[in-house]
Amino acid sequence: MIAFQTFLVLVMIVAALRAATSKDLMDAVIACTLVSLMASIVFYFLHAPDVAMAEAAIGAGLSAAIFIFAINRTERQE
Amino acid sequence: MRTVVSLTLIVIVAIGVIVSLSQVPVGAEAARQEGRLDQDGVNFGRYYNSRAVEETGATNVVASVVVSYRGLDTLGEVAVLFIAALGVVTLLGTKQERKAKREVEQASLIVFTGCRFLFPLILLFATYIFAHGHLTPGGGFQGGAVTASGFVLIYLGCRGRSVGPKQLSATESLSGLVFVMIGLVGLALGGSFLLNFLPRGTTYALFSAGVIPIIYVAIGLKVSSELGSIVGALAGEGE
Amino acid sequence: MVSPIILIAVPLGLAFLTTLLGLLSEKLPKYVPAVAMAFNLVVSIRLLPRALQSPIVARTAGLSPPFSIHLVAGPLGMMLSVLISLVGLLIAIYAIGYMGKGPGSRYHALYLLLLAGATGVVLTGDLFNLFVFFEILCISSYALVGCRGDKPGIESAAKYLIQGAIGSSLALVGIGFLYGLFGTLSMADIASNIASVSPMAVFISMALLVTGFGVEGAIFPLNAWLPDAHSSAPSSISAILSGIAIKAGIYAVARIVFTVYGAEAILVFVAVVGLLTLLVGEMSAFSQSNIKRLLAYSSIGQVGLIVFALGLASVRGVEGALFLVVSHALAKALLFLSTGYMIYRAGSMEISSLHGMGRKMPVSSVCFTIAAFSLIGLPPFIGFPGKFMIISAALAKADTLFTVLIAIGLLGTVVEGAYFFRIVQGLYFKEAPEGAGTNPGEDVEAPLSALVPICVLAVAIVAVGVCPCVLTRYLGAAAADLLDKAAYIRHVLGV
Amino acid sequence: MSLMESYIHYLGSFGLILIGLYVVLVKSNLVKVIIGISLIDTGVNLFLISVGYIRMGTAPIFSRTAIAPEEMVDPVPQALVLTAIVIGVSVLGLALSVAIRLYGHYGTLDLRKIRDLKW
Repeated sequence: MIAFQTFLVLVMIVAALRAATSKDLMDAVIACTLVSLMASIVFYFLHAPDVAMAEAAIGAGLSAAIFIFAINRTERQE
Repeated sequence: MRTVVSLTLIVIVAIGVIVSLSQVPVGAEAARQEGRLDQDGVNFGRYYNSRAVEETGATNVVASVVVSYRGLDTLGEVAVLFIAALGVVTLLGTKQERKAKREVEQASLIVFTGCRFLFPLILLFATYIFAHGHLTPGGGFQGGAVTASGFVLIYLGCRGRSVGPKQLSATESLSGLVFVMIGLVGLALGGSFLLNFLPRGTTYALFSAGVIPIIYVAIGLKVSSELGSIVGALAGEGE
Repeated sequence: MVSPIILIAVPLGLAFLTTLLGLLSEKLPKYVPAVAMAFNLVVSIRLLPRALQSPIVARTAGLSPPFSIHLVAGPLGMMLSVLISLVGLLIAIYAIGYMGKGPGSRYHALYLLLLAGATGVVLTGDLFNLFVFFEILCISSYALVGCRGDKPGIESAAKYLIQGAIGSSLALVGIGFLYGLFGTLSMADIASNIASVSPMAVFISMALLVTGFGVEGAIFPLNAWLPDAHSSAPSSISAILSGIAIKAGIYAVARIVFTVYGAEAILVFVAVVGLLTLLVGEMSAFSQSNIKRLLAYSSIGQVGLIVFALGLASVRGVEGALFLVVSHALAKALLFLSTGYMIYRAGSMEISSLHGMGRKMPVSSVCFTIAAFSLIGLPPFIGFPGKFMIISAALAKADTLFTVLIAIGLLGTVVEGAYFFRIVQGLYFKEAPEGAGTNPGEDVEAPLSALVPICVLAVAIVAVGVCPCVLTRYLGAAAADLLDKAAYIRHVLGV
Repeated sequence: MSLMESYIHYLGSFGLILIGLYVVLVKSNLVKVIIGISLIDTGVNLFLISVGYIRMGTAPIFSRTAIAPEEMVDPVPQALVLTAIVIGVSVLGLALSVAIRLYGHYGTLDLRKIRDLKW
């Protein structure tokens, strides 16, 4: 189990680096959503199901949506 | 130049954090290994875990902490979301051009029908989540976020339809008032804000745990309407 | 038996109600903040005598401290609560006329939430609850700074928001460290355990918390947002941000440094940082030509003096700092309120466009002058006793370092005097600029709803300045509340 | 392996916080900065949850099968994180609407090009 969690954390870090470096904002937002999704799974393994639900619904779902709405109304390239 | 300075700063912070984490036993696991958890003295987690069911009647300890023991935080947090909803609508809703709706491409028939089919199911699921918050994982915030994602679906799939901002605003106000009122009734009856003044009922039953489910439903409605108006304003469907 | 919790719960409930009223009627919402603050003022004044005898500890959820969130309404908290509701009430009355057209009910709800957050910050006894109320305060100020939606407002809201968000994340990490170490969030409980762990762990969390809350308190390297935000917000909001919001930030920092950590070792550092803040603020203010930016930089200067006095850590120094908190809140609120209509009539924020206002708007100008003289520290006004107390406290330390520091501080005050005299001279002794007087109705004095709060503030400044004893007799208890850690723990935990 | 298990979450959370700080300090595009703030939020939440974690514990929810309260992880950080997530999304919504208005005024999101007020 710990190996799987380590893998999740690594995916998180790599996705965060992608979000930090990507020139395309939509790309960065998707990477950021991936970070939240991985975090939500890690929360589940840390015995925090309530937080996992909240992070999956808010962090991975809703914030991605509002980011994309905002990018739609502004510009996509950095 | 800016990059170099920032990176230096970040490296300094990183070293500080690593040094402190390796020397200082932070967290419940470290406390358990040192045997500090078994000592006397105040530890919120241990106290709540052992007393929550008896004192509040809710089997989900997180729910009893969120709504009862740390209820004032939750009131504050609902107020923060309320501020954000007000702020977003103030910032984005003041433009006059909102009336002249830009023509948007309609979504395809499959997407449209799918959204119309899914939306009630999503609402039903959200209601389940926040009505059972005191028994199973979930609660007002999670349920509210699920409802708001239903609204996102409507904005994406059924262009031109929107959730009425006035109805959202009224729901926001009323559910917030219910929360504050329950708190004040507790103050009037027992001298302490957010006192659980209703009978606890049978543990594991839906109608148990006194005021916790009522407050959680109020929070659920409030969070749904607030997130709904944030999403609506950002999607360009505001007033 | 009134519980201090209604000071928070009732304004929050009324703020929720405001938007509902806004749907029913256009006119009702703008009276709600005034009603709520009048209620708070009455309740706080009624609670003050009891709080002076011993702090009132209010429980929530029927559990005694530390196991659920508790409010600790000590002398300091109640005194600041009275100040917040007084200034809040006056500015709410001012805003009834001033914010006539514009965002409507949402503005008034946000304003009320800001004040509820500030009251929560000064009353709470729980660390995470402090953070939550702090977020209410900060997020409503981001929204209020940008609420007019004009270019400078939005730009400064963006800067303020970025810096504030980073600050609150850092503070949250600090809270996480403390919870991980002690398993408790009650400030009294943490304070009683703080000596049992290594100084290293304590230092990291303290640095994070002080940095996080210091952003709102505008302490020197963290105050880049302040001049922009205060100068581009509507005048009534600038007044509340300068008068109240900064003070809530300073209160949070002081409470954490003195009560939770009891850190005597860093206090010299605090004094030096305060002095730097003072010098940076006053020097920048001197070179401004925009009246609201000038006032904002002058706020930074005053904050520096308050932080310096807190860094003295003697009872007399803290008393002086608290006196200055009150006097600056009243004087800076008055300055922003009286310039609000001057700017509105002149149509520009340049100092040169306000020349000759002394004849056109006599009442506003006189009140502006009173407040300016009070900030400089001239004798018959409220600013004088505060500065006097701080100087005597610094000299009483009998330490060469502090004597040198206060001498440098006085230099800053001289600079302050120079720019305020320049403005006052312009108001009375210079001709109005060319091309003025084209708008009809430009020579009119501000409306009655603005003049009442302005005059009340001016009278308060003179009255307390003539007889400082009305304030000083509460200050001893308030300073002890902040400095006497053992008594605080004893009152809350009841050991 | 136990050392790994104790520290991997802390390392992950501080990794996220530091990457987020880097984005906020170095990037000048406002939406990018907001993405950085969102990364920091996720990192802080992960840190808080890790603080309450007990190895071999269970979730703090009672069910009909008997669970000893001592086995449960600490519920308080979870309650704090619920609050922090909601506060985070509030700040996010407000920040994005500020970004939209800023774009409407200036036609760009580059903070280096927006200099009407002095920094």
